[in-house]
Amino acid sequence: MAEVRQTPGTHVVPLRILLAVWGGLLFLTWLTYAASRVDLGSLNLWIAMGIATLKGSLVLLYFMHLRWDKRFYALVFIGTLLFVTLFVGGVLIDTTHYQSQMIPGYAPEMHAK
Amino acid sequence: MSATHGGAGEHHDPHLAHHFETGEQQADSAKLGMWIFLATELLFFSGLFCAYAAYRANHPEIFIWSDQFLDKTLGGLNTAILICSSLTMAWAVRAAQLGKRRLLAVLLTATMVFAVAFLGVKGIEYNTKWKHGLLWGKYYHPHVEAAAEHGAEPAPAAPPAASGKAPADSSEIPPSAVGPAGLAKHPRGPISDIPETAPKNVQIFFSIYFIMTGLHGIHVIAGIIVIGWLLRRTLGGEFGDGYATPVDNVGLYWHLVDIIWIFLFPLLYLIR
Amino acid sequence: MATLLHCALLALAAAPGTPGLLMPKEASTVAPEVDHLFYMVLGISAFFFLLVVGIMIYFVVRYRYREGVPAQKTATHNTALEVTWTVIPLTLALIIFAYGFKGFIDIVTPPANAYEVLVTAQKWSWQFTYPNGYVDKDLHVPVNTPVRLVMQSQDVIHSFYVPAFRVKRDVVPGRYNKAWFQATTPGEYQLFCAEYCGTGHSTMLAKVIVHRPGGFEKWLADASNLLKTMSPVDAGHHLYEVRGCKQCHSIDGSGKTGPTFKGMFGHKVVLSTGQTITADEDYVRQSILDPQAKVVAGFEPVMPTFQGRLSDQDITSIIQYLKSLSGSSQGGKEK
Amino acid sequence: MSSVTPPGAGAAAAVAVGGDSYLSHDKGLRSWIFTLDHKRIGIMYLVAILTSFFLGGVFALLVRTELWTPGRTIVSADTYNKLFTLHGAVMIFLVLIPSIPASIGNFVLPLMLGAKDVALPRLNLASFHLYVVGAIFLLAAILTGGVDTGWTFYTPYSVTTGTSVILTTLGAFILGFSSIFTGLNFIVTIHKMRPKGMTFFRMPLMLWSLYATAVIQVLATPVLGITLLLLIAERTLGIGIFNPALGGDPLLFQHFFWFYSHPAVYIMILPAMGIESELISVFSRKHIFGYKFIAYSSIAIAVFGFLVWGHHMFVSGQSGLANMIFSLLTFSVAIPSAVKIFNWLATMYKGSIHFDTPMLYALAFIFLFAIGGLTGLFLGALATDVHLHDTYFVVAHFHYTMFGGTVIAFLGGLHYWWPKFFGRKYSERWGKIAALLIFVGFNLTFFTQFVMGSHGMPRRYYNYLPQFTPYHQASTIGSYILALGFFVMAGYLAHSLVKGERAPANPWGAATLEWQTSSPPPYYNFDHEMTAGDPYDLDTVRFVSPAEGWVPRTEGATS
Repeated sequence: MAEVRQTPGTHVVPLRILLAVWGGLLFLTWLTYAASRVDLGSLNLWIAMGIATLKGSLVLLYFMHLRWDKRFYALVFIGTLLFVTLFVGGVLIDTTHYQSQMIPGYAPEMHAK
Repeated sequence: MSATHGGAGEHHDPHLAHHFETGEQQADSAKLGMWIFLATELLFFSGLFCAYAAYRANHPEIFIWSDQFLDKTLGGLNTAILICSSLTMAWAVRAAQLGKRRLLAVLLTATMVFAVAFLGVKGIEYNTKWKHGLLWGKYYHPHVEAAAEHGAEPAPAAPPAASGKAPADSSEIPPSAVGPAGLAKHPRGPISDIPETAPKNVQIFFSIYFIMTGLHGIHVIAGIIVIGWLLRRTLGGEFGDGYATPVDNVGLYWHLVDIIWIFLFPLLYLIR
Repeated sequence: MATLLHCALLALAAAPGTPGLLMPKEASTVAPEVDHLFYMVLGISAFFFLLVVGIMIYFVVRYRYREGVPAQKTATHNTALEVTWTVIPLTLALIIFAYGFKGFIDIVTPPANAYEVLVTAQKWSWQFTYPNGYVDKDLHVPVNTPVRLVMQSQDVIHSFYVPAFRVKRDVVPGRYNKAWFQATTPGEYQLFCAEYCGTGHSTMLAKVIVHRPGGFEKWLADASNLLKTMSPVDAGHHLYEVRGCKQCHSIDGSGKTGPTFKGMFGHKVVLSTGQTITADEDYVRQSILDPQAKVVAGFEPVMPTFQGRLSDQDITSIIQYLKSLSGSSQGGKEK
Repeated sequence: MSSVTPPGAGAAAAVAVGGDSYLSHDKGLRSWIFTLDHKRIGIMYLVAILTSFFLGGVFALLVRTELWTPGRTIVSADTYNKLFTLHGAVMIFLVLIPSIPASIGNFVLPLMLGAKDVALPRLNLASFHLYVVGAIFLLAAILTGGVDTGWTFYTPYSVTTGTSVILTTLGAFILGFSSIFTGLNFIVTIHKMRPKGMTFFRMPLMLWSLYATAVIQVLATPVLGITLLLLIAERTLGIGIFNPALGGDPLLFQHFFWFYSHPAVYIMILPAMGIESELISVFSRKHIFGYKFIAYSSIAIAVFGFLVWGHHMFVSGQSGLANMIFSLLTFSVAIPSAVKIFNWLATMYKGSIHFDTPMLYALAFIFLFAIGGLTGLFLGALATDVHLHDTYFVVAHFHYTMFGGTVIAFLGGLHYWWPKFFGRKYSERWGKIAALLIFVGFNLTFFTQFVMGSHGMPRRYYNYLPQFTPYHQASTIGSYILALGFFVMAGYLAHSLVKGERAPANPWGAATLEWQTSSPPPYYNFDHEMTAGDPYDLDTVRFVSPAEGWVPRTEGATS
């Protein structure tokens, strides 16, 4: 597994790019806030997640230099996300399928007081 | 490569540890280590996202109902604050790389100020929840009178409490948690399908809310501490001249803390 | 040593049905299927174990170090060989999976007409509630009849385990876990708690008694007859405790969801219709069987009917018990 | 491979007995506790792990003694419950997880790379310090009355019991970070510190398996961290996420727990397989067979290991769909292990097999791990698992893999690298006697448990049906024989430290780089830069004498 040897030393990100990303992030924050005020049913969740993913990617690519850095770091990050997906996905598959056996609202100690 | 091999003390670069051949090898090692550390952080938080997803998928009504008690304005403000801190942090890395120590010190200070502001806003939110008894798990005891002043705008008068008597309890199935009868829902916005009475087990939402934001808050505090440590080293004249690895790595950590919040904000505050 | 044991066990596998050296006696419909798979996997395992260890011992003896005999150069890799010893175990593994999955489906899928018993687990005892409301600490079942268990826990996780039936299922608080089996041989079998639950975990045992045809019904009728062992008043009190009356009706005069039983019998009560009647035997009997007919003023009509869940004899016992709470004479006439 | 330069030829032959070594480089307790030297940290880990192993072993012997008769033999039910919990917690968190990577791995990983240290020495030391802090927490839990949840901490039992759950979980939480730091360090070291000539596919297989282990440590352990943190919050704050009494879901806890704890068994077994690859090759005097397949199978095990956690929940109320998926995937993880075993056998083919103590452990490993692995088939198959779940069959199965696999390989590795660690030889004769005692004692202890388990003897039982008495007594006798084996070992190893013969640089004739420096190695490991060749080309060394060991062949040497 030979690593990709890129430019030695670290990449200095131009201030212009930093500021542009910052502006973009603030705009997207406003956008996701605004989108949440429009009732689109279950679509709201996916819009919010889509915007969050976009924002996260901007931070990763520019603030965290991933765009210019060794590709192995990106591999580490994406690989990790795959394992997170595996974990959350595996748990979701099971919990959604056994819900019918749960006693709805069971919580005997919550109303003991 | 082999020229510097064979013992400590031969290196001229004070930042180069004895077991590395070159500064680049050392910086790369540190950075790779940092990225792997970020991977562990992601998986650490993944447990909470997983708990969130499991309850959210199976009991959406809890989340939709509870959402009204979170202040979207304060949440949005905090998002903006963290984004600003990320900018100053990224800029700080640039300053360190370019050897501008004064600018670096200023930017690190700014990052810390933003971080403290974030915690301040968080504190205001926590305090409101505390006053209204909207706490986690077994401490979830919402007060009717407090609810009237909850939120950014005054809520309409609380509807009458649900029938005073506890429901019949003759079966083997224990009764559900009694919802916080009388809490007012947020009156704003076009979303109108929030039910009048609380669904069962709302306390789970607040458990998840507090544990997620709490753990994130602890990471912010840790961030303030390490940025403070960077600031001390900066004032001691340490960074620059091609040596910016610690600033770079702390920056990576700080941005990850930001990214986690970027996801927490819509998941907790903007859920629909 | 283990090799020899393996061989010995394989030989024993040939006689299923009787308690072997490895598996307990088969006493349910799924047991032979499970055991078949068990012995099949045992055979495959034994084969591979003997293969691996046999080759190892052969090499160790054949190629042991000898003065002046160096190791020979052989190929350092052989893709065909690698593929072979990847694909063959994989195929066998998939076959085992398929059998295991099929058997599992049978273990968890009860027939539609199964007899249902409610199982309650708590530290550290089992309770089995039969459809007529009778509760026992052991599980009695008819032979050759599918029995479905609806299980819940009062405290921590327990696990219902009957080795002879090859059935195991955790009993988890907050949910109804189900299990089923069909016993094939009358007799007495051991039931264990298999999920660690604290101090008394290893004593949280019970028996499963499989009755001969017709024997179960007789046992249940007998066991449910409280009057064999206690007076009608005591029987009534027992029913009050275990059949859920207690949840809504106090016996100390305090108000609950339903009216208190203290001093009720033989006295006037005002109904929600405004009518006033005397709480006599007929009124009590009717209120048990058709609770919504005459509801006492100030209470919601929420009581479920006990039609078919309490026998005539039970109701009479309860009436006797209510009488005792009102200080009425004990000599109430039996109907 | 063919006529590659014998790595580091020449210089290593000069064994500087009594010269500068990492053992004598600095003196005093502080020079150990705060050392950044990977070798000293490895040795400190070794001492700590062996101490913990002794502690866990005492708990095990007490458990086995209590089970001599049904009902009370020596202790009460509550004490028994604490004993098996502590045995499990100590053996897993303090012994098995760190065993090979943190002690042997720490010592040999940089040496195998021809490097001076791991990439992040301070983090390495922090890992050890965290280990000590975690161990202190576990000790505190023991001293404050122990803990009785079982090492699995299942909710809601762990939320309701009155024992020291918080101290134990905090200890395990801290030990988790210790493990993460080791793994992180190893990944970075392998990526950044490889010497000239060592591509990924020129690494000793030990490094491949340590790399695969490190990947699991880094990816799985954080989930344990958050799980234990939530459990602590459950007990202190009552958050209710895992507690049904507050509206939570106990199965969610099991998912969380096993998402770590199943991959964790591969943290334990993968390094053992790495040692196995080294031992089989060296003591058969053969190039390892199927290098790439063994290397890939390590990675496959690491990845598949994450896909099978649900097989611990087949009877818990997990949905049928999940049961099916997890059962299917469970069988996939059996294949890479089988591939490794076949490759080891093929390596021995036409070799010249030496029966030194490490090789005895290597052969015992194949025998025991084969049983451990094959009995996993019974548990992976759904229908048979329903019957065998939570019985002694499971107990026997995981002891065959964890003890018969990990501990046996750990002992093999310990004996193999012992001369490198301390520059001393131990008594071969006593070594073989101990190995035999351990092998016999182990099989007697645990094979009987397979029989009990398939008969339906549930695990974690203080009291048992009289019919199981003979099996339990045989098992207990076996455990005493096992203990005797360890006492013999402690004796001759202690003797070796004081009076052992001086060991040469390369006593076994291995070709990996750690044998090309003196035994014990100097503080900076190597006196010149190392170049790596084929780690399994055993023709690069030749035998001189028992005192001088093996030296590089000089013909054809170029550097």
